Order: sequence, then C-alpha cells, then structure tokens
Amino acid sequence: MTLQHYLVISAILFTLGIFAVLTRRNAISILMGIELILNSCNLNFAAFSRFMTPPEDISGQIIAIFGIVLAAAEAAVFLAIILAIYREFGSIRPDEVDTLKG
Amino acid sequence: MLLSLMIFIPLLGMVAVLLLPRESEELIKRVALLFTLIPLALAVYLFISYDRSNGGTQYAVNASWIPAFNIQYHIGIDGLSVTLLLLTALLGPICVIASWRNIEKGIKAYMALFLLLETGMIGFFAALDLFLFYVFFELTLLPMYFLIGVWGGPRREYAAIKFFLYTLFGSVLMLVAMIAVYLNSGDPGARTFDIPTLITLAATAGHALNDLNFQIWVFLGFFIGFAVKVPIFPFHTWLPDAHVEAPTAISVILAGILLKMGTYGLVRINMAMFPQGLDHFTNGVGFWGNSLALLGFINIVYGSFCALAQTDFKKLVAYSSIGHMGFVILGLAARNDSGITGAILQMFNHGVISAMLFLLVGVLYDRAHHREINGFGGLGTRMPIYTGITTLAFMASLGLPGLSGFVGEALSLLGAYDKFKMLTILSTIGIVVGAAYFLWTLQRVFLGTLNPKYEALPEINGREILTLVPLGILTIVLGVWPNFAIDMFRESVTNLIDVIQAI
Amino acid sequence: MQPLSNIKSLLYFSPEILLVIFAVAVVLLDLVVKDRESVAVAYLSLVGCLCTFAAVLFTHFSFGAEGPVSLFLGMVRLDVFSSFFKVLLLLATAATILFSLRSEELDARLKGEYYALLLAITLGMFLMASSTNLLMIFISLETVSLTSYILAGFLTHSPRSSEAAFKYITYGAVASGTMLFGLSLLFGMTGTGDLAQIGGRLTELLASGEVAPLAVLIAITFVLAGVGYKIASVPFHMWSPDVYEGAPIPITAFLSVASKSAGFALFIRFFYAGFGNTELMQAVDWPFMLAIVSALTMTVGNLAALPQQNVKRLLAYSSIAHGGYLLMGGVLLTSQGVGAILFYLVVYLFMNLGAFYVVVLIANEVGSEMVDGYRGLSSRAPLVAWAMVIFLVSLAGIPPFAGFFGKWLLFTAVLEQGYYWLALVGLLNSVVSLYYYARIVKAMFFEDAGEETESVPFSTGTFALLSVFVIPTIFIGFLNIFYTFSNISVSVMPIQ
Amino acid sequence: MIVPLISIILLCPLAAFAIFGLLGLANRRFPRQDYLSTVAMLAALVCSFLLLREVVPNPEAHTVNWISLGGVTFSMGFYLDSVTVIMLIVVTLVSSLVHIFSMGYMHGDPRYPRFFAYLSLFSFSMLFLVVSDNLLGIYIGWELVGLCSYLLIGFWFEKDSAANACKKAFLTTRVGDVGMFIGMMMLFTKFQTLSLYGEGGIFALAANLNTGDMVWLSIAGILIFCGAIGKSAQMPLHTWLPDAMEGPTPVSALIHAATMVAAGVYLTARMFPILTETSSLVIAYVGGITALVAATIAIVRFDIKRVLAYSTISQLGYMMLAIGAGSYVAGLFHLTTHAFFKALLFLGSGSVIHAFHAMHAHGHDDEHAHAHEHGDHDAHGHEHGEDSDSGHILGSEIPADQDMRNMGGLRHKMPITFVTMLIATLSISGVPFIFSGFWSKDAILGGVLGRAMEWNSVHHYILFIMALSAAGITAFYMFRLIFMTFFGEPRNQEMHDMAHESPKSMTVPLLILAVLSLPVVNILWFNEAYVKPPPQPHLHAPQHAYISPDSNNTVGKGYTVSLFGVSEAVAAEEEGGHGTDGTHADDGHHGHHGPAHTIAMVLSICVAGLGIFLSWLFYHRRTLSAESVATTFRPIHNLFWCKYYFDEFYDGVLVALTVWKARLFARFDGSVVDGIVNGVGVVTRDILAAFTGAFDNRIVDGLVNSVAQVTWAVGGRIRRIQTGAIQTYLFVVLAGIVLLILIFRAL
Repeated sequence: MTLQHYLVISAILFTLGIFAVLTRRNAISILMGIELILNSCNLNFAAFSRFMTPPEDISGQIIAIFGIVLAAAEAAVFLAIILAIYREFGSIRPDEVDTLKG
Repeated sequence: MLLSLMIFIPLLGMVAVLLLPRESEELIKRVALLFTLIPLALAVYLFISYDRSNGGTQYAVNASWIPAFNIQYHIGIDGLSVTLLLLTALLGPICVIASWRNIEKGIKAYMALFLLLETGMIGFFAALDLFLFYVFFELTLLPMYFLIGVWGGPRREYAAIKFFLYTLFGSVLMLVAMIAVYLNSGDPGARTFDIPTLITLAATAGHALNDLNFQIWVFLGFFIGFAVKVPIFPFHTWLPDAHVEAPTAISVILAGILLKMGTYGLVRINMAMFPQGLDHFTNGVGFWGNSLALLGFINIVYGSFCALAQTDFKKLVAYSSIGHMGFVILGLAARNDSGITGAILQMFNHGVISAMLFLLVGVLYDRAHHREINGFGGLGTRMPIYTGITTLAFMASLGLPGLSGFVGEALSLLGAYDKFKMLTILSTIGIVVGAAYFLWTLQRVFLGTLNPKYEALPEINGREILTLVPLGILTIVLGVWPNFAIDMFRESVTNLIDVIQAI
Repeated sequence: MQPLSNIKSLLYFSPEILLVIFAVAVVLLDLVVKDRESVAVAYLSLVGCLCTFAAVLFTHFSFGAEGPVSLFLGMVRLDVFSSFFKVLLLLATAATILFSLRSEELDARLKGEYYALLLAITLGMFLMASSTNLLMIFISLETVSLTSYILAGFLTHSPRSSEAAFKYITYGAVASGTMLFGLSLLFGMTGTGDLAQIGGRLTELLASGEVAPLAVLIAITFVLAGVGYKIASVPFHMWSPDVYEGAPIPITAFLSVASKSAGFALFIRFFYAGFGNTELMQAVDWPFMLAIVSALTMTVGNLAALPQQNVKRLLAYSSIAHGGYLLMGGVLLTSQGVGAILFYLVVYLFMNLGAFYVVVLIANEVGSEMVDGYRGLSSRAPLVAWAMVIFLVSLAGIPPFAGFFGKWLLFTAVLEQGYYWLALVGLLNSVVSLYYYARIVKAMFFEDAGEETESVPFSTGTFALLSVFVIPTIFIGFLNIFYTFSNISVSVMPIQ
Repeated sequence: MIVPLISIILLCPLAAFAIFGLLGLANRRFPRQDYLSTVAMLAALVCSFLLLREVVPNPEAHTVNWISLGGVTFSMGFYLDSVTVIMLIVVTLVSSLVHIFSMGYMHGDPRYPRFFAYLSLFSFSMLFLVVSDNLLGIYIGWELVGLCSYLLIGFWFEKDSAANACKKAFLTTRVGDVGMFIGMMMLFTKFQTLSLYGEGGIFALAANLNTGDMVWLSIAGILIFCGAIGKSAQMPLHTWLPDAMEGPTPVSALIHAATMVAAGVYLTARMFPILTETSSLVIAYVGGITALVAATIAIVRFDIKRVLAYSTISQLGYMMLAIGAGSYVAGLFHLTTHAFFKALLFLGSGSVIHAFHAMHAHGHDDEHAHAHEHGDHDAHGHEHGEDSDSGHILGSEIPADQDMRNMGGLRHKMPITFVTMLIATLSISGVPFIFSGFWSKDAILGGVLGRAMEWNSVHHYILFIMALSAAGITAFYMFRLIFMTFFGEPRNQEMHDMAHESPKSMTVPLLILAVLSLPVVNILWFNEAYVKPPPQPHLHAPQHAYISPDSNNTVGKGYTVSLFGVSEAVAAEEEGGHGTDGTHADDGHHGHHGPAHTIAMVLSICVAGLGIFLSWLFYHRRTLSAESVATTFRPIHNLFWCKYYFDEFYDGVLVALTVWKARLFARFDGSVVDGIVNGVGVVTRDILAAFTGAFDNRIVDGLVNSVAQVTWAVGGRIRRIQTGAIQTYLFVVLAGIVLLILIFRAL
C-alpha cells in the first residue's frame, strides 16, 4: 500500500461526494455526499501524516480526528435544518426548496 | 482665515437652519439670507483688498489635514478665483431671494441644502490642494441632486439622476487622473496633492510629471471630468433636462456657477498643470492639435442651432448656455492673452447673464405656469418693465457691444483667430444664430398682438426686480468698463501664460 | 519567536476565554430568568462584549504591542493585526445585539441560545483572525460556519429562514469540504500545518521540481473556494443573496460585516503568510487570479443589484460588490493594499451596519423590505431617511463621506501597482452602484407615501444608535488617526 | 476744449435716455421726456458747431485704455478731423429737427415718451460711432445704432409686420457685421491693435505692408466693407431697409435716410487708407449696382415711403461708388447733401401721411383722436405692409395713407409740404446749380469719369454709365412721386377733402431742411484745404494707365466744389502715395480732369432733364401711359415689381435652410447624440424583457440610457443564474473552480 493508493481512494471518495451532492434529489443523500467529501479529506490527512511526516509528528492524524468531530457536528446541524425544512416545505427535495431566487 | 470663514459660514448657516423648527418658515428664509449675505460681504472685501498688481496666490491658508498622505487644507485665491468667488457669493443671496415665494414644501431642507451647495462651490474655487479640490467638487453633487430631484418639475427624478450619473462618470475618470498625478509626484512619503507644488514639479524637466505622454493621458482624464460639467459637446445632454426640471434659483446656480466649475478646473488644472498636454491638444497641428478648438466651435454652433429650434423658453436658454460656453473653450484653446482673458470674462459674464435669463424665465413661469414660447405674444404691452429687462438680458447675451456679453466673446474670438483661423470664422456663425433665436423669442413672446389669455398678467414685482437689478448693473458696468474685472486677473493670466509658454 | 506552551498561553488567550465564559453564562441566565420579555440576557451578552473588549486591549497593550506572540505551540498568534480584527468584530457583535434587541422578528423564547450563539460565532471569528495553523484555521472556520447556519435559520415558522439555513449549510459544507481537501494537499506537499513554514517549503519544492505547479495551483484554488465562500466572492458568492434575504435582519447585517471581515482576516493571513513570497508567485500567479476574481465580483454584485426590489437582497448584492472592492486591495502584495483593506473594513462596518439598522427600523415600522415600502419616508421619518441617504451615498463612495476615502485608498493602492484596468473597472462599478442606491433615495424623497402620511415615531434610543453609525460614516475619512492605525496594524503583520 | 465738448455731445443724449430707463424701472416717467431729449439734442448741436472752430487746424485723437491685457491693450477714444465734425453737425442737426418734428407727428402716441428716449439713445450711439478713433469703438456704436433701429422700427410692435421688419433689420445687418468683425479679427491678428490713427495705428502700420500682403489686405478691406453693406443696405443685403419703413416716419427720416444708413459710407470712407485696388473696385461695383437696381425698383412702387426707401438705397449706392472710385470728398459731400434732402423728403411724406391719419380721425386738428389712430392703424397693420417679410407684392396691401394712388392735387391743401418736398426733389434729381444735390452728384460722376479716363479702365467707364443712368431714373421716379402726390386731380376725393397742412412743429423743420437743401451747405466743403482725402498707399493705377505708375499723379482725382462752381483739385492720394500730406491741393489742374467734369456735368443735366420730362409725360400730362408700357415690358416690370425676387430668395432659401438646419440639429440632439447606442439599447431592452420582464427604463436616456440598458440586461442574466436551486449553485462553484484552474494552467 503506497501513498498513491490512499490518494486514489480519497480522490474517488471526493469525486463521489461531489457527484452525490450535485445529483441526488434528496437532502439526506446530499448530506451523505458531504460526509464522503470530508472523509476523503480525513483519509488524505491520515495518509500524508503516515507517509510524509516523521513518525513522531502526528499532526495529520489529529487533524483527521478533528475532521471527524466536525463532520459529526455538521451532520447534526444539517439534520436539524432538514427537519425544519421538512416542517416548512413538507419535502426535503432540494430542488423544491427554491422560494429565494433572483 | 477670511477665506475659511467664507467657506464655512454657509455650512454654519446650514446647521443653524437645521436647528430651527420646521414651521417658522419666514425665520428660516431670513437666516439663510443672512448666511449668504455674509459671504457676499467677505467676497466684496476680498475683491477690493485683493492686490491686483501681483497675480499670485493671496490669503492662502495651509494646514496639514491628513499627514498620512500629505493631504493639506490649502486654500487661497488668485485673480481668477476671486472673480468667480464674487460671482458665487453674489448669486447666493439672489437665489435665496428668488426662492422666497415659489418653494412651497420643505423650505427648511431646501435652504439647508442650498447653503451646503454654496459651501461646496466657494470651497471649490478656493481650494489649492488637489484632494480638497476634488472633495469640494463632489460636494456640490449631492445637494444639487436633491434640489433638482425634490423641488424640480415633472420629470425631476430623471433629470436629477441623469445629472448625478453624468457628473459622477466624469469625476471618476478625474479621480484616476488625480491619483496618477499623486503617485507620480514623488517617492512614497514625498508625494503631494498641493497644486502649486505640482505645477512647479510638472514644469521641471525630467520629472515624472513632465513626461509628455503622461501629461496627455492625465489631461484627458481631468478634461473629461470637467467637460461633463461645462458641458462640452458629447457630454452636454444632461444640461437641458436638468435646467428644464430644476427650480428657478437652482437653474441660476447651475448655469451661473456649476458650469463655471468645469471651465475653472480646465484653467486651474489642465492648463496650468499640464502645459504639454495642453499644447498637444491646442497647438493647431493636425487633428489633435485642433481638437479643443474644434470642441469649442461645435459647442458654439451646435448649441446655437439647438437653441434656435427650441420652443421651451427655459430649454432655449439652456442651449444658449451651451453655445456661450463654447466661446470659453475656444478662448482657452487659443491660450494667448486675449483668448484666456476673453474666456475668463465670458465665464463671469455668462454667469451673470444666464442668471438673469433664468430668473426672467422664472418670473414668467410663476405667472403663466408654462414656458411654451409660442404660447405667449404681445406681452410687451402688458408688462413693459419686464420686457425692458428681458431685452437688456437678451441683448447682453447675444453679444451686443456696450453690454458685458460682447467683450468676452469678442476677446475670445480675437484671441482664437490668431491660431485657429478657419474654426474661428466658422464660429462667428454662432453670433448670427444667437441673435436670431433671441430676437425670434423676443418677437414671439413680447411683440405682436397681445394674447388675450394674458390680459391680466401682473407686472414683474419689486422682489424680482431686486434680484435682477444687481446683475443688470454688472452687465452694463462690465460692458462699459471691462477693466473693472480684468484688472483682477490680468496678472494671473500673465503668470498662466508664462507657465504655458515655458514648455 | 518561540511558540509559547499551552499553559503560558492562557493569559494571552483571555479574550477568547471570556467569550466562552459569557456564552455559557448567557445560557444559564436564560434558564434562570422566567420572564419572556426580559432583555437581561441581551444586556449580559453586551457586558460580555465589553469585558472582552477590555481583555483585547489588555492583551494587546501588555503583550501584543511589542511584537507578535505565537500561542499554543503556534496554533494561534497574537499581533496587532488580530487585535485590530478583534476590536472590529466586537463592534459588529455589539451592534448586532442592539439590533436584535430592537428587531421584532426574533422569537422571544429562544433568545438565550441566540445570544449565546452570537458570542460563540464571535469566538470563532477571533480564532479565524488569529490562527496560523491549518488545523486551527479549519476548526475556526467550521465554528463560525456551524453557528451561522443555525443563526441564519433561527426564525421558527419562517420558510424563508429555514430555506436560507438549508442552502447555507449545504453550500458551506461543500465549500469547507473542498477547502479541507485543499488543506490536506498542502499538508501533504509540505508535511507541516504551520502556515509560516508552508510557504517556504512550497517554494523549495517548486524550485527542486518535486512538486508540480499544477498541484500547488489546485491546492490554492481549493483553499480559495473556502475563503471565497466566506467573503462571498465570485464564483463562490451564490449563497449570500438567498441567505441574506432569508435570515433575520440582524444576522444578515452581522454576516455581511463580521463574517466578511473575518473571512478577509483569514484570507490575508493565509495568502500572505502562506503564499506571499515572490518565487511562489512566479510559479503560480495567484495575484492575477485574484485580480480577475475581484473584477468579476464587483461587477456581478453591482449588476445583479440593479434590478432588485427587496432592499435586503439589494444590500446583499451590494455587499458582494464591496467584497470585490476589498479584494482589489488583496491583489497587491503591498502594505498599502492591506492597509486599504483594513481601513475600508472599518468604514464598511459603520456604513453597512447603519444601512441594515435602517432596514430593521423600516421593517419594524412599515413592515416592508421592499423598495416601494420606503416611499415618502422623507416626510414620514426625515431623520432616518437622511441617515439612510448618508449610508447609501457613503456606500456609493461619494465625498465627503467615509466610503469615498476607503475607496480612494484602495484605488490608490491598485494604481500604484499599475493595475489601471482594475481601478477603472472598480470606478465604473461605483458609478453603476450609485444608480441602485439612488433608487432607494428616490423612493424615499422623490415619491410620496400614498395613503400613509402620518410620521413614524422613533425613540431617542433609536436615534442615539443611529448617530453611532452616522457620525463615523461622516467623519472617519477626515481623521488622520485611522490611516495611521491601519498602517501600523499592517506593518507588524507577517509578510515574508 | 475739445474733450469737454465731445463729452457734452455724447453725454447729453445718453443722460436723456438713462433718466428714462432708470425711472422706467420704478414704472415712473419724466414729465416731459420729449423736451428733455430735444434739449439734449440741441445742446449737442450747439457743441458740434463750436467744434467746427476747434478742429480746423489739424486732426487730433484722444484715447484712454479700455481693455488692457498683459500684452495688448484696446484703447477707446475719439478722433476729430473735419469729416468727423461735419458728420457730427449733420447728425445733430437732422436729429434735432426730427425731434422737433416728432413732437407733432408722434403726439398722443401711447408710448410717446419712450419714442424720444429711443431717439436719444440712437443719437448717442450714432455720435459715438462718428467720433470713435478705433474699429472696436466704431463696431460698438455700429451695433448700438443697430439696436436702436431695431427698437424704433418695432416701435409699434403690436403690428406683426413691424415686429417682423425690426427682426429682419437686425439680423440682416448682423450678417454684415459678422463680416466686419472677421475683418477686424484679421487686422487685429496682423497689427495687434484696433485703433486706426497714430503711428501705432492700423493705417500707419498698413502703409508699410509690402505688395505680398495686398491680397490679404484686400480681403480684410472687403470684409470690413461687409459691415457697410449691411448697414447701408447695399446689394445684396438691402432688403431690410424697405421693410424698415414699418417704423414711424420720423425714424425713417433720421435713421433710415440721413444718419445710420450713411454710417456705412462713413465707415468705408474711414477705411479709405487701407483700400487696395481690388477692394476699391468691389466697393465701387457694389455701389454702382445698388444704385442702379434700387432705382429701377423705385420706379414701380406706389407706397410713398417705399419709393423713398429705394431711392435712399440707390443714393447710398452712389456714395459707395464714389468712395470706391476714389472720390472720397465727393462721396462724403453727397452724404451730407443727401442727409438733408432725403430727411426732408421723408418728413414731407410723413406730413402727408399725417394729414391722412388726421383725416381718418375725422377732424383737422383733433390730435388726440389721431393719437390712437396709430392704435387701430397698427391693429390692421399686419394686413398691409407691402414689402413685409411675407413678401407679398400686391399693391392693394399698401397702407391707405401711404398709397400714392390715393393722393393727388395735394399742393393746394398742403402748400408748405409741397414746396419743401419739391425743393428736395429738385435737389435729388440733380437739377443744376441752385440745388446742392446737383453739385454732390455731379462731383461723383465727375470723379468716376475722371478716374475712368485717367486709368483708361473699362471698369470705371461701366460704373460711370451705371451712375449716369441711375441719375436719370432717379429724376424720373422722384418726379413721378411729386406728380402723383401733389399734382393732377385728387384720386380719392373723400380723403382729399379731409387732408390738411401739418402743425407748425412739423412744418418748421421742413422749412429748415429746405434751406439746407440749397447749396448753402457747400460752405462746409468750401475749400479743399478743409477736407483732405487721406492717402491711399496701396492703391495703384493699373499698368495700362496712360500715366506711368511712378509719376506723381497716378491716382484718381479727389474733387471738391465751391459755391462758385467746379474747382478741381488733385486729392492728396498721390502725395499720400509718397507719404507727404496733401497740402498743395491745387497742383492738379491737368490730366483728364477738366474734360471729365464738363462731360459729366453736361451728361448728368441731360439725363436729369430727360427723366423729369418723361415722368412729366407719364404722370402729369399723361400722353404716355405707364400701364401700357408696363404691359409691353411685362417681364421687366415684374422684375422691378418683385424687387428682383430678393426677399423671395432669402425667405425661400436661406431662412428655410437655417430653420431646417436648426430642426435637424435638434432632432440629432434628441436621437443620435442622446443615444449613440440606441440600437443596442433597443436590442438589449428586448433581451431584458425576455429575461427580467418589466424594468424602469426611465433611468437616464441617451448614452447612459443604452449603457444602463446593457447593464440591466447583464444584471438580468445574472439573476437568471440565481435560480434558487442549491445544486445549481454548487455546480457553479465547482465549474468555477475548474475554470480557474484551467485558466491558470494555461497561463
């Protein structure tokens, strides 16, 4: 397993995330896409910290952990807002939530 | 000190007016009048005490304002500015009196804005620091915008925003040029906005400001800024609308002072600071060498013909101003003794005469509530005094010798012929056409059989005569004895010419 | 400069700590106070701001003044630059709290959380202004984002508010994710999270050819996505009109001023500390990229503002445009440029908050956010109308108001670097902007109110608060002190 | 002594006007404005006569700096030589008489005081013009008299014809003035001064010009002469003068016969020293043609005043011809004589018209009635006015009281008027020896012929023929006037019965003028030492002249008359050519002079006699019928009748053209300049409608408008992108990122 493998995987994850975010017609799936993006980043950090920095320097891993934490927080907020959206619009299809425009 | 007083007393007046209760209108008017009379007194004092024998800056005040950028509060007057200051200060009270009755709503805000406007104008003519100069230049925009937009005629919103946008467009280009001059005025820290200093720097060979190419571009930047104000041909379309919509007093200020700000800027900045740029546009060689004179010519002929075609009294006067400012441009382009003197005289005289004309139009409009020239007729029998004064103003405006209008025009043309023979000869068409539209108007409004609609039109009243008499006197005095004004700025013009010919 | 250890750092860190304490205190107080209408929490949070302000001054003059101090093993940094922004942000927060007090759209039951969140977001912005490490940058960014998502959606039973929050978080999450990816690339290339070192490393790597310029370019662009979304620059601006329109007005005001300022603080630190050296720029000409972005931003903002009828939305676009003006200063790697940005931020704070305050007032009294709602205001509430005129004209950048001086600094800086085209674009934009500002003025002064003509009463408190914004908007430009101050704060800012 | 005298002469009339104007502001009147003005005028008259003594020795100039610039200064002052004094006397004399006459004629007019105020203003301006020593001053007076003529022609401005006439007069003369101004500009740029006399003056400087400058100098001279063309109603700018008859008759007498129109001649005479061969010839031809054409037009007029108007034009042509042909003295001499007898003729016709007015007002001495007679006379005024702008040519439109076809046999009714007018007529027709007109006219003819023979130049022969035939025609139509008015049977009995002699205030001036029409005026021109023609350094005889150019008398003769008949004198031109002044004016009794003058005299007497005889046949004896002649020569008659279609040409072509151009410009202003990108504007408006729908297009029109429209369109597009769907936004973000990367990859 070289660095390349990790990078390739994270790149794939990132792309998948972007793809989901752009194409899914359901807020939850968009959330999942976002999580994918964040995870690809975390993977990057972990991998880089493993391969690029001296073993005693674990800042990369730490960043990854913070990333996970923040991802969780973000997910919580996102879900709360999705609930509010559902209450107001009776739907969580992002393309139906477009009263603000122009 | 005196100057600073003159600049800020109207501002003080604005504060005073704002503090007064909205209801006590008479009081507000009186206070406003008082605070315009004081600058007039000061201006007269300056005019008298100004040392004519030396054309340099006098009554200068130079205090540091924003050291971080070496911006100074530097004011002072030379012969040119003192003349225009007198004009400004004179028109101030006249306009207040002229607005005495015919401003119905919001007299408080009106007077406050008017006083602010006056501060801007006086400051502009006194400023000797480029940055200060620009700030005062822009300071006049806002009050003007409101004065036209709130108290104007039916299409006032349109006229106001048009005026605002046109002028702002010009002044942003001016801003670029100004910053460019500042940045090239020296190494960081040694830079300056001080106009006299910049003039000397621009004259010293090898200095960045002395470079021909640079001067040409900066000249253009400033020129467009001022050209919109003057207004010079392609930028003139705001003027008729603004005039037609603005209330009488504001038209007076617009034609009397704001137009002069443009030409004053041309003299003070473009000609004095960028003699090489000036030379490039006025050396009479090739297209660019004639371009400035060409613009003057276009203004004259084009403005006159447009005026000839108007049927709205006020619009006619507005277009006539465009024509008359053309003589100023032509005279400046000649950049010789008689040319520049004529141009400056023409500035002053046009200020006085067009003020008269707009006041007169206002008098008629207040009575008849329309300005359609063909809608009148035969008023000469009904209101002889008004007719007499109007005839005087018209004759002065069409350049009848013995009245001030003639001297300026004649000198500008005499000067211009020296350099631009063909253009000047063609420009004389403007003289004939000018006579044509004024006489035609005179005939359509005053001569012929009296239009029965106006059997009972009241004669011009004392207040209105009061506003007109000082201007009329000036018109005659300057026509009979031009040196009265020329003495003020002869030396300054000589200095200017030295600067121009130094290149 | 040796980074201080965590324990030593705490003292230097007192402002942030105070903010945390007061945030918690506010929540607790809210639990105690039963009375719905009580404004105790608001005042408590105001007190919090005051104390923090004192702490900022204290830390600044006792430690920060004699030179930058690096805290928490180089995570954050205390210098004049950060102090400057802290003061700025506190002003914005305090103003927002006062707005919220007067605003009638907020739900009384939730005000505890509301003010707590305001303090929290302020904390995040403090960190944004002072963080010097990728990790810290990311965390602070996320703190600010998460709280602002919630605040944007704070209006219960308001579809617009919820939609705003939804769009905001979706957009924000993607943007910050992208940024994080960029950060990870930077980390991977340089092997360090410390901004100061990243720049140097990148240069070496580029020189030695170990790293392809494209990689660096991609990384920078991804980072730009995150920063650009905070400062709402094209093409990352699209969330802002919707969010500004949907969010509660005080929050809109706060976002348009505070989070933009914080974003610029981060932007300046990142790009100057990180990528600010010449070799790097020879490899990757990001200033030019920024120049184009800024030109686009101001143009798009101004043009899109032209047809707007909703004043909030109009101001949203105008603040996008102002982001563009500010970016002009960022294009140049000169202290004049940055100084201009800082000065303009100060001016912008006053005039923009002032404008939004008027919007709040009108929304309360007239109940309309539309331009037509402002008809005849000159006769109904002359003072407010004139104040609005001053703010708008200052935003348009017309003398003698502060906005002009700010613009003038920016343009001077730009022209000094020879970006004539950029300056011209900016100036023409300011002409365009005048038109839509003038539309509001027109509505207020040149059109009559129709049936409602009775004058709108305002409390003296309102006028007092209004004057707090009006007076600086008029006078800042005339005072030398502000120029010098912005210059100082730049001079000690780490530019390598 | 001179300065105070001049000051009084100038200030008295001015003061009279100023008092009127100032009181007018307060809507008050000086109780007897008429006395005020008249007294002022008389004072000026007295002073002028005093000056006669003062100035004889040698001319002098008094100047002050008027406009002093850094480099140049424009001085203002007066130059006093014999000619000036003579002009002063003529002006003040005629003016005073007209004042007195007007007291009767204008009595009871609603604007009676104003009339005298205007007269005073005019007198001031005219005098100022006369005494000015520099072109600028002359130009000022020049324009001021123009203004006064404008005001006085339009005195009854309720009458549309009058309103048109005054406008026409001002504008037409202004055209000429512009030419004059251009000439001034040329001279100024060359010499940096506008004062004429003294070593710094134009004449002195011009004398040193070399032949290379002749073309330039000729052009300048002709341009200056343009002013004279306008003021003196020479071809082709003569059309305003007949219309000017819309003004009150005293005005016609003073301004449009005696003084103002003569100012053109005076100016040309003043310019004498800088006239070159070419410019002189042009002047001469303009004068000659005018003399002839105007005379022919006069033949067929029926409006008594217009006959006189055309005769005035023709006589002015004479004077121009004289100046152009080098007969300086003769020209000015004719100016003075003409001033008197033409004023007399006008006043006489005025008295006739007055009689008919009074008649209309039922009652001989009912002055008040006759007062508002003007009123209703004016009210219908616009129907008649034969030569008014509208260019109608039907005789029926002549005001009844000016139509000679209503007159006849008046000599019994109004003896004084008849006798005086007869004297004037004899004088203008050049009936020999006892009438001044004969001498002056003959002097001109002699001068022209003299030069013709001397230079052997075809041009001058042609000119001589023109002048001669004009003289004959003049005699013809003048006697036609007399016969139709005073002889024969009354054509309109009812009007005839009512007619009456005018009051004293009117007849006295007539008598005085009658006396002045006798050779007594020759006193002024008695000895050539008093009036010396200035040198003409740039006028040289053509190569083919008999006398070689270098010899002493290469130039045409000046000519003076004395009571005792013809005494020839070589004018000072030739000495002038050699820089000396013309002291020995008598060394010229040789060359072709003697014969020239005898021939001229004989011929002129013959043609005059012929003219008178013919008109006697036509209009008194009626052995010949004018109508039949008219029918036989229909086309020519029409040509005369329609005044060579000048008015039609001007109205049809020039005026129309100007107005059209003005309209065009205005439209241009409205559309093009105001919307250079209007095309774009329209297109974008449609795009805009497609994208954003309604928008406020009352932003700013024109350039800004279209720019604004474009901006709006773009703004609309941007809004379009803001769909509200979050995923679109995200797509834009990523697209943006990719785009940025691609762009900068490319860089």
